[in-house]
Amino acid sequence: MTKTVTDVVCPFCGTLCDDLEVVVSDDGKQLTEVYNACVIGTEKFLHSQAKDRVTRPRLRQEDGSWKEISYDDAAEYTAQMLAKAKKPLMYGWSSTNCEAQSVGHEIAEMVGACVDNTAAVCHGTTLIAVQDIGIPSCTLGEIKNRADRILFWGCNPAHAHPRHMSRYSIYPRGFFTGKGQKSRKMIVVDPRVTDTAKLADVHLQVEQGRDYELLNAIRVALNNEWLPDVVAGIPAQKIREVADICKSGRFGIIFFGMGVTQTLSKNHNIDEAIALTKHLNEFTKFSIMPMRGHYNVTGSGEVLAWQFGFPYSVDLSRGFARYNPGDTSTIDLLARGEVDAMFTLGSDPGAHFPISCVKQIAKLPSVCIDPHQTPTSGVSKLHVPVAFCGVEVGGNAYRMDNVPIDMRKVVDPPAGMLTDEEFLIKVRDRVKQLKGAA
Amino acid sequence: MAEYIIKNGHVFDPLQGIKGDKADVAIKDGKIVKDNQVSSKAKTIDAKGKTVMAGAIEIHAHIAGPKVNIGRIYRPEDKLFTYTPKKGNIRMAGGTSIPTTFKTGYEYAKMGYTTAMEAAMPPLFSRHVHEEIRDTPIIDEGAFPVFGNNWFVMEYLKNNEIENTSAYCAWLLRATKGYAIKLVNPGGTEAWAWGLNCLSVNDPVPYFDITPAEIIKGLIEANEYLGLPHSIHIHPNNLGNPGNYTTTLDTLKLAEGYKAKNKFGRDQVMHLTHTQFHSYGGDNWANFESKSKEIMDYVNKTKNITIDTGNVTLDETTTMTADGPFEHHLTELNHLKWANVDVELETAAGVVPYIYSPDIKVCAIQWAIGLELALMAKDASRCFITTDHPNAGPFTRYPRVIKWLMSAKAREAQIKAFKNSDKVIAATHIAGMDREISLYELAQMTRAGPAKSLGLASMCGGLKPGMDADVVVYDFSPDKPVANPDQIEAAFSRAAHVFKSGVEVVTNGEVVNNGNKRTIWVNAKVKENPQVMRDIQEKFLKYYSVSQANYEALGHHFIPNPYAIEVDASQ
Amino acid sequence: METVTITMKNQPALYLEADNVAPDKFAGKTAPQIAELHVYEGNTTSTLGKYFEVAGNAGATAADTRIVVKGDVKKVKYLGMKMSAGELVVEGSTDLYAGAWMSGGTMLVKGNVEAFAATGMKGGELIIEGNAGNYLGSAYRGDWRGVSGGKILVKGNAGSDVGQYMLGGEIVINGNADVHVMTHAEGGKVTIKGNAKSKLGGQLVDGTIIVFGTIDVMMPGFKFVDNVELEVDGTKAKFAHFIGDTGERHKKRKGQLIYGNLYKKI
Amino acid sequence: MAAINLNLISGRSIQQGVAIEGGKEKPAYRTAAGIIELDLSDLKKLGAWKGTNVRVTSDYGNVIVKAIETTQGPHPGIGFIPMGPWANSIVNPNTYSTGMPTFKGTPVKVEVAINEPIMLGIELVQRQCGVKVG
Repeated sequence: MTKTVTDVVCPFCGTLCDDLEVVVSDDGKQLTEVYNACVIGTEKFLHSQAKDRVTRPRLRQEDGSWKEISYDDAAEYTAQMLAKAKKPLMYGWSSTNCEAQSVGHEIAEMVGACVDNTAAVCHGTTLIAVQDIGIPSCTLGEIKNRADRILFWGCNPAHAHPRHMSRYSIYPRGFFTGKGQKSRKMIVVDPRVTDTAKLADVHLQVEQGRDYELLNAIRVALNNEWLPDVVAGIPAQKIREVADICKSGRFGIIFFGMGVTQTLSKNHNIDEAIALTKHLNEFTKFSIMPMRGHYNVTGSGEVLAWQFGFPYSVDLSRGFARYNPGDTSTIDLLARGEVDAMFTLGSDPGAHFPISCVKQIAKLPSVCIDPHQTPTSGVSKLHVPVAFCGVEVGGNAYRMDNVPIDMRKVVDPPAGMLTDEEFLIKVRDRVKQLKGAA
Repeated sequence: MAEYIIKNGHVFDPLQGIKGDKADVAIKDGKIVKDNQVSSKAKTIDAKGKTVMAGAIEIHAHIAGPKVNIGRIYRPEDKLFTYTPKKGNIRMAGGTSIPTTFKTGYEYAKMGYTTAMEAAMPPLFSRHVHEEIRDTPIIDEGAFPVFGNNWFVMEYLKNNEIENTSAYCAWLLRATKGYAIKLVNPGGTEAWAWGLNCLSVNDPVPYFDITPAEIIKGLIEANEYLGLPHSIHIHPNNLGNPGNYTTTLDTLKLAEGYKAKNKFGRDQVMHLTHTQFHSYGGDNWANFESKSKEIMDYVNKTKNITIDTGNVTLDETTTMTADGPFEHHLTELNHLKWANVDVELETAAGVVPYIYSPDIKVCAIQWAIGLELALMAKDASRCFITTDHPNAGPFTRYPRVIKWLMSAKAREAQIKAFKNSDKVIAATHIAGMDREISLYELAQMTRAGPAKSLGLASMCGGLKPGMDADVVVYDFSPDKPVANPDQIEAAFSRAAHVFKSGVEVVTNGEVVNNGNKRTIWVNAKVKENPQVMRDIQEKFLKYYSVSQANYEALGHHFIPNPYAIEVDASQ
Repeated sequence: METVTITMKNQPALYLEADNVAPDKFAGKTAPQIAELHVYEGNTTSTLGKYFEVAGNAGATAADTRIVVKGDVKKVKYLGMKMSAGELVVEGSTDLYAGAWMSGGTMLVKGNVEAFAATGMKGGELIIEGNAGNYLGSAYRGDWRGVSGGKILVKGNAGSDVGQYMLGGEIVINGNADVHVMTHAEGGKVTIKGNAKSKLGGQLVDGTIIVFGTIDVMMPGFKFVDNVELEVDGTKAKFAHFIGDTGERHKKRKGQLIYGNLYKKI
Repeated sequence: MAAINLNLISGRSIQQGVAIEGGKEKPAYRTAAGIIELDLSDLKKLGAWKGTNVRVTSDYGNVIVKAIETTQGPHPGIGFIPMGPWANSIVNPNTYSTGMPTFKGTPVKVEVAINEPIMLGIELVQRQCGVKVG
């Protein structure tokens, strides 16, 4: 016999779909089928059932082999490492729930750590731009119900957020958008003819690295000023057309992704895109939203912000919080040799950082907390496997539009496995003793 | 739990009519008890020559939730060089106009505040609001979900369906663990979804075929149908614009003829918030002037209304409101960074930094209006002090506002310091006002009054035996003349002792305990209403971006220590 | 003027935060007292004397105090932070935040500085004989009130983001500058005697950029007005004059829109 | 041997997404992300068959990946390696003091390396970091 769990929240990307149905065995120990999820989400749920899963902490030995240890020993090792370090880095936090993040922050505060999430290599530059110029945005339901102008700039939801277009942005029929896709004009800006671009009414194949200039040019067009014949590979006439399409809508939105946050100009690309959005509000209603990657990177930013005042790259080393990407940001901390211990949870820097930074991690005392085997666990001294958040334990997560959704547990983790939060509580309590706090 | 007896202080408790008499206050098991009910082990606090009051109550502040947090996220400069380090169990705390949650709890406590209401909770984000409330130590908190631009409310009220509106309100209060019915720019924020606004109570709301006046009256009726502890809590249309006092009077007049129906001892049917922002004359920024008198004349004679002030504190701050169109208007004026969040089917919010400079005439006039409102109030128990934190200034400036209210000399010094002193005097009434708020009136404005307005008067805001032991001792002697008004500010900035539910949380102005905070919410029962349940289901299926099953704020993570106030409107 | 010389003797394992190394902090103190000032290595607080040899007493005031920093201080941050008067000489290269938030006095770095030098500067003079890192003379994150006064001279090259949100003051770079110059600025002047890359003057509201060398790619929001003769730092030459950013909002003066200016030597 | 110069970008692909959830220790991850997507015209310039192993070299390192024809083109002059250890062996780590490496827009040289093996994801990182594996 089986039972079906409904309204399940998908712990893959920032779209945080919450309409999944998951079939589990009657005893709640096995997960057999997943409905409504994209292929990636489905794989995430199913992979939790892998037979070859690592289920106990492992410590790297002198000869390079792993030795299985208990969670208590793993907590002891982690607490000792953090308490001894002068400037430990606690990185990740994007593939876990807000409950675990909160406990992690208590530890970070006690040991004087730098705390950073995956925005560091994702939408960190967006946050810098937001700090410089603000962000007029909305929830995804507003897009579904009202938006008739949709721009995807430097993002490829067909690949990275597979259900975004069907749930929120292009296809759904909302309150004021009864004709679904026909109610909307879709513009894609990307140097490649992506699978998203192929669906667009207009594709601007921008010269790679010149988004800032192109965004600026659209604003110049809004002001009816002179433009060079071609900007970023796009003819001026085309730029003016796009400006007119945007102006003529009733409710527009710019979605943007790594194509602009990781490209030359970085925060400035976003800054100018936000300036363009603000500018368009002189003509009609316009919003802008980052396509956040990890399902709870947004939540990490929220919790960090209400607890410490900054959304990522927070340096607590001096007993108070400081923030300045370029100084307190993970990539720079590693590249500059600023930290002396590396703690990773809910992310895989080993796979997603430039190799020079990964080499730095490999040199440091390091702990990696991750349900998977990853390049990070592969270069860390201690690997602590934990329950899959959003599958084997619930907890709060924030969608890309900052809407919090409480995730559901659908199946038990393998016997004896801890969750992120449970493991962190062990570490916290031990650090408290080591630091002599009451 | 420890017992205390606070001896020989000058007690100010409007609830019991105590006006500074020397009396002892005893605390046992988290409650106030008669002074013969504590044992000999009770710890004695010597309050001789000091002022003793109940814990103060914040009736309107933006301290938790998505717009507060976007403020934190997008203003790193608000934290620069302002942090207090971690100390033992007391967490590190930072931020000026938008402090971190820890700092929020600590700063309120240090000033003697023990209860606070988050003024605008977007229902879809209630889980976020509650996570922040959980992380705000010491103070009891509730949150007001916003209803004034809600699609359900507008559709029901278009047909004058009060019972359905009430059933929906009760459902939403339960789903969001909310405390009261809040309206922000009714209808205007929905219009903002199309870049428009409703500037008068009679402007039609685009598409919904309803006016702000109809929304306001309908929600008053629903509120009294349910018999909620608080009345509707309204931020009216046309905030911040010259000449808006007429819109404010039009809004207030909508309450005429309604009578409060509840079991909580509340008398008003409408609470008008941050009245300062709604008391403007003139028709442009050049002839901008105070209309505090016109507003207060009406408020003074109308018993079924309470107000709070929204005092401008002359600081750099961060404005934030569910009045989306207003924040857009503001960023067009000052060109500072603008955040906006439109929330599907429900509301919106905007955030813009603002500097209230004493060198700018309009800011100085705003400062005067806020103080005039309080100084003109005939009944101090219906006019409460707020800064609409952080909109008119950070709540941490309450001691300074108190100084200005209690000392004509302090006001005079500030008026003199304005760059455009003469023009400010000409556009306001402040210069001629010699009233000085007494400590008893202060206790009405910050304790007994807000407690009664919120329907919490049996629980807090007073020192009657049986009430929660929220007690403050200020190092301020009512006997001695105040040589320097700054003494007032100093005394109310850092209380000598603060007890929250019987736990000493502040000693000599320093936080010593993280307390045991509660989340207060209202559980209103109504008759089963299948139509409303069907409507809710349909809206979630068609228009919301989350499923109904994932909407409610539930469980230990969000509300670890709930305090539900039960209301039964099912009969 | 009294001179205090501090010489690095024990290198930090990580980086050292030395925000107390400024004439304002040294003023009125003897060498032993100065050695007791706090410095920070990660979460560990210790004293200046643990890392530096301190010689000489400070003057009574900041203005009477001259600090000379010797030895390898490449891993020392915040030298000269918030200094308001006096002199600070760094004999070699130093790390982040050199002269950040300084409001007066003179700071001379004989080597290079890393990023965020002169962040939020209000006055005084910062001279860098080597190269400057990124964000030279820019605003702190989120602050729209950037450098409002003072003078910065870089004899070598500068990194990206020179003068973001600049309101006043002057920056001269004898070498080249990387991308983004005076983004969002509303005043002040940046002179680049070498070459510039691209993205100059993006979102410029007001202020002046002068480039002697080449510009790889111009922003579309800059339009050519005319050729003008200018004298810059004693050099008289012909410059092409552009105004911008035409995509950005601009203030009006006497009914006329006021643009930022970009001059490129012909 | 022919070599071509390209502008490298990295980013997500749905195959890479599925593979990271399926296990980064598995060969499927290599199949999904140990590749470089090239425009047909660039493949021709390189003189390589589809599916040939190539060495991609930048100022920051080099890596062996499989050259395949892009399905999201044309994009002549641009090479695309899905985000992961292969791309990260060669991307530009310069953050311009923003905290963000320049993951997109690294100049690279691509040359045929028909006999060189493509490493598994975890192995590739461990090798470069000199991690001793038991």
